[in-house]
Amino acid sequence: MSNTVSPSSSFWKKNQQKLAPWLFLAPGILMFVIYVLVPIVQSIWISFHDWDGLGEKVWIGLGNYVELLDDDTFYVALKNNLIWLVLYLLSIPAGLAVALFLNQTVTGIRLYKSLFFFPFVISQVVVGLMFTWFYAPDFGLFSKLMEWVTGEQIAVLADERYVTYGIIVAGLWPQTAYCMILYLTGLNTINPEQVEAARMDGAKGFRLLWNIILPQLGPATFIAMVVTVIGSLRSFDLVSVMTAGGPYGSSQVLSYFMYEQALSEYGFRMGYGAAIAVVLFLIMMVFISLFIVRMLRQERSA
Amino acid sequence: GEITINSDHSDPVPKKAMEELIADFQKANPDVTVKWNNFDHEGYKSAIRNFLTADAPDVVAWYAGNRMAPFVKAGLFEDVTDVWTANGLDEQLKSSAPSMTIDGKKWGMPYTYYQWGIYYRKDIFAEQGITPPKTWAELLAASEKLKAAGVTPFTIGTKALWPTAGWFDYLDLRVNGYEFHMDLTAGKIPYTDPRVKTVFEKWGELVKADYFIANHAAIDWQDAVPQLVQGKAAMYLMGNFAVATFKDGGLKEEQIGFLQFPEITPGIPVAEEAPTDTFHIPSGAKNKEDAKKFLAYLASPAVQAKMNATLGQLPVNNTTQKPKDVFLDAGFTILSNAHGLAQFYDRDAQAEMAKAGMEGFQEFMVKPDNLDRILERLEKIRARVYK
Amino acid sequence: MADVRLHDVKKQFGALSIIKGVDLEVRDGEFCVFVGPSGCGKSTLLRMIAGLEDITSGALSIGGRDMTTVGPSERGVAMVFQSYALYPHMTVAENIGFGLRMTGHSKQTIAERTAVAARMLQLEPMLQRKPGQLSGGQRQRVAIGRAIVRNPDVFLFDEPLSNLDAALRVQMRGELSKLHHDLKATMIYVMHDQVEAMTMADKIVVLSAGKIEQVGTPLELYHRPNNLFVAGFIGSPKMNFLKVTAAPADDGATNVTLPGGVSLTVAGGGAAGDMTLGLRPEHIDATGKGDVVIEGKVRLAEYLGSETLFFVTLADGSEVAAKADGLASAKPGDTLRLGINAKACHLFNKDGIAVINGDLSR
Amino acid sequence: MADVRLHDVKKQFGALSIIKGVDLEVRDGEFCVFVGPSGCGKSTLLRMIAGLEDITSGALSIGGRDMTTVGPSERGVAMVFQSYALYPHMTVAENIGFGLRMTGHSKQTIAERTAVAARMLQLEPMLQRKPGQLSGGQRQRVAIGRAIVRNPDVFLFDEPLSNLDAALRVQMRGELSKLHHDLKATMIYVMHDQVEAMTMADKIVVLSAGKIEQVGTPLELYHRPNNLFVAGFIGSPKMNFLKVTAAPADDGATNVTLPGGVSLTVAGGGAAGDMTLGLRPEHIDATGKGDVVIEGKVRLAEYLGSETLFFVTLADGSEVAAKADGLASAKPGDTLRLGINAKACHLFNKDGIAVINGDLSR
Amino acid sequence: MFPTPIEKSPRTIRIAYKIALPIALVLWLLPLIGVAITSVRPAGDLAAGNYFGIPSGFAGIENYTAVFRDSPIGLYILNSFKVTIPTVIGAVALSCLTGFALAVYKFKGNLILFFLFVAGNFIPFQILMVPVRDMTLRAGLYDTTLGLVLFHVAFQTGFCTLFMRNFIKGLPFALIESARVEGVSEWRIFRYVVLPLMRPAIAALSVLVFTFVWNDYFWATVLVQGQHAMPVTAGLYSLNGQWVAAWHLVSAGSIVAALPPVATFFLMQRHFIAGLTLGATKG
Ligand SMILES: Nc1ncnc2c1ncn2[C@@H]1O[C@H](COP(=O)(O)OP(=O)(O)OP(=O)(O)O)[C@@H](O)[C@H]1O
Ligand SMILES: Nc1ncnc2c1ncn2[C@@H]1O[C@H](COP(=O)(O)OP(=O)(O)OP(=O)(O)O)[C@@H](O)[C@H]1O
Ligand SMILES: [Mg+2]
Ligand SMILES: [Mg+2]
Repeated sequence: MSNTVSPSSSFWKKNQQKLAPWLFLAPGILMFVIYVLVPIVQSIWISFHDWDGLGEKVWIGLGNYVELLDDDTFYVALKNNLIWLVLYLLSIPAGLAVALFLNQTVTGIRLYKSLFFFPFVISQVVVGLMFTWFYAPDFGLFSKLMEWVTGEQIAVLADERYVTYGIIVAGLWPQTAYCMILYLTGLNTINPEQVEAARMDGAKGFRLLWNIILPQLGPATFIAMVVTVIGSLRSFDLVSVMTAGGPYGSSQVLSYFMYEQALSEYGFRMGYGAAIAVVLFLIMMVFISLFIVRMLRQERSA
Repeated sequence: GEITINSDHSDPVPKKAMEELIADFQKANPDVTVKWNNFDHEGYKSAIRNFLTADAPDVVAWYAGNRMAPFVKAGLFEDVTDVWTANGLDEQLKSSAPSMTIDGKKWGMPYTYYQWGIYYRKDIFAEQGITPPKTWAELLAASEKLKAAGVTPFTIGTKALWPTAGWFDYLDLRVNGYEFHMDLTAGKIPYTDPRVKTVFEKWGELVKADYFIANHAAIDWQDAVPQLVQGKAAMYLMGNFAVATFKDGGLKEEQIGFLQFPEITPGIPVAEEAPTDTFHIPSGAKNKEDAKKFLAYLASPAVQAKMNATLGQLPVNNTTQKPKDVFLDAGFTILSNAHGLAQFYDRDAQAEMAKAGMEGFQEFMVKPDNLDRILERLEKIRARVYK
Repeated sequence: MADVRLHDVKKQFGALSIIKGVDLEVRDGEFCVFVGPSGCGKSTLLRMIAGLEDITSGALSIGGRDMTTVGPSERGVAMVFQSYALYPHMTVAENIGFGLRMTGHSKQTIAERTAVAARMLQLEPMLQRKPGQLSGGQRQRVAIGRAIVRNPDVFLFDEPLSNLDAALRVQMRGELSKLHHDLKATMIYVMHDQVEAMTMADKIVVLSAGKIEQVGTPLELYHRPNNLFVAGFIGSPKMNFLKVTAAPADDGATNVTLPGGVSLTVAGGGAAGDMTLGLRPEHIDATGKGDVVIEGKVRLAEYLGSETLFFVTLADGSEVAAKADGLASAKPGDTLRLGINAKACHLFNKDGIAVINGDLSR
Repeated sequence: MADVRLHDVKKQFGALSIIKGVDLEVRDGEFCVFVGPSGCGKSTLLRMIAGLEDITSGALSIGGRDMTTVGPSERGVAMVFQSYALYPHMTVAENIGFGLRMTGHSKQTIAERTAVAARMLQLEPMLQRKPGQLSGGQRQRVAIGRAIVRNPDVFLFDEPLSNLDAALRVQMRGELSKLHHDLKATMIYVMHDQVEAMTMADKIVVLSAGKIEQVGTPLELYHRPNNLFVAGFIGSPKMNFLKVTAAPADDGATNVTLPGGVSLTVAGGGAAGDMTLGLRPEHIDATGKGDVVIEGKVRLAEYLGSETLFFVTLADGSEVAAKADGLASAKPGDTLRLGINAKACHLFNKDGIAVINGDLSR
Repeated sequence: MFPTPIEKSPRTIRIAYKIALPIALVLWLLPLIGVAITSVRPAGDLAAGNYFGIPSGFAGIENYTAVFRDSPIGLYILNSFKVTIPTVIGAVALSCLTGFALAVYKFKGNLILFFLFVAGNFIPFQILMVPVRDMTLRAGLYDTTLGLVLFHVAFQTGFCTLFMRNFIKGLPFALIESARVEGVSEWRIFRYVVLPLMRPAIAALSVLVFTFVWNDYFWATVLVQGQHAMPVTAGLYSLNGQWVAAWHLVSAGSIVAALPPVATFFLMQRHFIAGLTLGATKG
């Protein structure tokens, strides 16, 4: 780094402050460019080709996109992604509820908080396996419960009506834990005097929550929103582990669809996969842009 | 020299067979050392694309039929016709020769296959007074009887999709015959063809009568076995490898029966499913000479006999001794008399089509009423894939 | 009538005793200030009056009604917090009206009372702004407005000026005094800074370590501190303390021997032996006029324009501060003759209790 | 020689002009204080001298050498930051020696110089502690020690006292003065609080909105402010300002008519028409002694013990503050006779420029 | 519930709360507890249909030894460590540098670069899949832990930079200026002033990246195929195929795979949560 440059070099001395940031940034930027920026561009490029990963790429322009628009699975995946997006947001109020429940000071509460946070630390593969077991017909805990309650079994993961919801519930589990932690720390930053002032003003219970606490959890809510939206669009692991998109493609989502088209046993349509990825990327860019705009505002005002 | 073999013999039994094979080969060829990379079964299917293009080993395991076509067409497999002719294999491996031939050349070496058919609970059949059905009508009658007795006729687990293809293949082979089936999987016949629809109508007779276990889409084929073991179901259309699992589950050999898939359209020559496993030499191999030695060794009757004894499958080499196992013996007979051998839907059809097709079969088994929509979708994909 | 009475009020946090028995009466309309060093329990005591902390033992009554266990919103008190605790997501008008809204007042009442408070506090132009867009002084006014609209009998303030800069503090001090004058409500105010307390209070309560040290008017505390703690705490620069020996003199007076041997007679008796003499800087005359004169060397002179502070080292090494007029011209190193006014001397015994309180105003 | 000269120094942040042309000379060994309201550019100017901000235009020389574009480490200046900027992970000794270590001094040199600085600042017992284990005052001493070891020609301080509590500030003020006396180095000090500035500075620079308003000794600024801004900024309580009319009188003196019609003769001429009369609170005698007497009603009295401040409303509604002795007994509502000393009056014209500076010390 | 501290509530509510806590916890962790119990069930229980009753015996030792003996899960775990630890070191090291540069220097494009890193962090990684896989193949790093490490380092650098930059921004800038006035070179300011102060951030970030990378499944499936480099998440899934119907083994395997991140979380809890909130809420 810069200490390899002789300290007596006066050029270095004069321009140290101007050059230093770039030297510090160089390795990071290099890696980032190689592994993130260039691949994004390449992906977009590949999406205009027909390519099986073995032979030559064949330029087909918007062919992949046109095909995508005519692909039923694409619409199923899109619809499921939408369901994911909407339902995944439930983890925000759920996380808030858990956080409010745990936001007390009794002995051992720290341990409780940690244990509640557990699902987030566990790999989604493990979560997926757990819930597969949970839902398994005949012997899964959930099936047994359902049988006990309704007298009828529901094979959640085999039923196109329920399968996506079943996976989402599995996803909500760790995500709720995540939102919970965000809210717990958000609650920590609330000025206790404000709560006291509200109590002196006669606000209690839900009205206190609604009028005073919630508005001040804005930043936590925003972050929870960002990570949840992004998490829902990335939903790959659970789908892959729990159903692989089945039954008959009814739990397909864009991220898995893309993987299946590009890399699975039955796929190797790299161009088509890339096109799906680009669509997913564009959807996500909407949210990323929102996030950045907000950050920009914060930076400006800081 | 040294040869590197990549294969997917990760399950315990195939792994053992492979280990024996390699040990024996090295004993027979002391000048050749073998380096073996064993891959996870599922991962191998995409891994092979990578190492074939990037860093090719000398021998790779793969499958016959359409499955090897993309690699052959991409020039990734070596022509091994010379090994065949030099060792007189055209005759000895006759039954598999067509599935190893593309453009008149041989591209690999088959070493094992196995039969498919309906395994059933002999004791339950006896209890209900059912004789093994020979025709579709008999099968329906037997099913009805079982159902009435509270036994689901067929068990199946379709989560991994491919078990559905067994049903489709057999129904199509029996309804429309081998040639039609091969044309269909080769993309020459539209899925909207009325003959295809007939196949599904037959299938529907079973599906709509609830002759398959419930929730099959949630389970793998192994998870479906307990139904048979526990006597909740009586029949299972499967490959011969399932017998080991039945026995593991607690069934005794005398409880298990095997029957050939019944006749549907009378007079159609009887063809069978017999997926063949193979070894190939990548065109990028470094030591092709010793690799060919390995293939030749693999083709010899004694080697195939020993290997298949371990695997519990059928040798391809027809000069090999008949196996002693009852089920293999039955399979040997069936396959020997078969009018033609299909490799299996997901090996005969192109990958993308296979995937879509099997999804369609699964959907049909859950929602038979969607048939028209399913077929239209498959046709759309066929039109695109085989353009 | 909204007097506040505390009877043997105690507070414990777990095993920790924070308020150790406080008896206090704040009369209706009085402006009472709690002062004391950091951590002495001022805020805790205030919060107990507000109802934000439970009272461990003892009794609290407001306006004659026992309030020991009544909830904070029902005590008829309003509190202005140190941080103002404005709701950042509400406009000024909403902030002010929030309490009324929560207690079910009609929209019209809220609007009317908000308007009145806003007029009184000159907040009218900024009713639609959010707290983030206000200056420190404006924020404080909003916090006060929030208290006013509830027509409380008692106002509680927890150091709401400590965040402001000096100029604004002076201004807000004035406004608060005026407000007190206008509303004639009882006000209890927690303060860190004793100078500020002197300027505002009718009554000052000096607390230390959870106990009341002295209660009185500002000038009472200034001129007649009960003990060393109060004497040292009130007044800036601090009262000078000198080690002296005392002996009874005629007429019930006391003879005091200063460091350096100079001796002085102070009115009042009861002092003998080693004592501490307390003398405020302004009662040491830098021009040498006084009942006795001691000499010392100027270590440091601070010329503040309006006045000059001399820090003078005496013969025995102890140091005293003397306040002189802004035109005094002595420089560090100069020898200064300091005149001591015997009438202004305080004498404290070994336990720090005032035995004699000299007082010029008597 | 380490004088600091600024010649027409300007600073722009983007389009924003923050320092609008400053000419200043700080002589070798001088203790110079920058004061001014918040945001006026004090810190920016100091940081430009340190080299932490580029100089947009103009020239800076230190000890006669042009330093306008030289890097911060080569200017021979040391800076003590408001937050002290101690490295929290290093011990006191390491903190002090860090700069030397990084610039390649031998271990021995570092140890020696650290020891000297530690002795000078009485930091020896705590050399092995981390900053987190030090009190505020000790931290400041470490920060100063870090500056001292580098033997700088110029010390720069950016409000290093503003974080301390009042008592500690008084103490640190003393220590800094002593340090200046011992080191005889040039020191430039940024301050918020003008009272503090008065106590420490050889020279005060009053800044406002990026411009110098006046440069002078503390008492010069106090007694002879150039303009209304300086007059109002220096001194606490603020100078009283009254609207008056002036007319030339005999002997080059000026006749001033106060609100209420009382008239006063002030030495010095050049004033006519509507003017502002400036009068410090301590120059208004609450006992009615003076060249002329005006009457007013006490609005507010602050009894501070050592002194009493009266805020008195005059007949025309304007208000003046008067400082009286701690024993003054007037109450709000009383009528007070205020004696005005003609010699202490300042007159400012319409542009706020001082035309006549009354000065008692003359 | 929140706004009223429980200590100030009536006794009954306090007691009810203390009872509700463990019940809620059990319900919340039901799938996990189920799996944990299953992992110590004798195989016979499953065959006998005793899936969620009291286990007929404790077979934890058999099951867990079976997992390690009959499957390469030990190797998988080793691989996971081989991927995770270098990634943590690499990503944290790189982001210390980038974070420092972005936090301390004012230069054209600073914010843009920063946002680029941030955006990179939120990108759907699917869009990187095909080219990255291709590139890794061509570089001969396919199917190696190094290939995974390099990618993870690059990808995590986005998030880590966001985190580090915000952390350094929170340090008093005067520390850096003070060092500059003292004549310390920029590198040494980083090395001797800033880096030692970043210890808490480094700890927090390490824990965070550790769990992220340990739990990664997608890239493990994309960049690794063979057993010799497969990390445990992907390995577990392929074992799932092998262990069909052997739920006691799947469960034991799941628990084994979940253990390292859980242990890390418990050991470094404070850092972890600090990390999450700093990384997230400051963003
Ligand atoms: N909830 C609590 N639990 C335990 N101790 C507490 C609690 N609240 C306050 N204390 C302790 O009680 C003592 C008095 O605190 P209090 O806030 O009343 O002091 P204060 O006089 O207001 O100080 P300051 O001038 O610094 O505001 C302190 O020592 C504080 O640490
Ligand atoms: N980097 C910057 N970019 C833009 N404006 C700045 C920058 N730094 C300071 N300013 C502006 O320059 C003006 C002077 O700032 P400076 O910090 O010098 O004030 P100050 O006199 O030290 O005030 P204070 O007493 O509050 O410390 C302020 O209005 C400030 O907002
Ligand atoms: Mg307090
Ligand atoms: Mg400043």
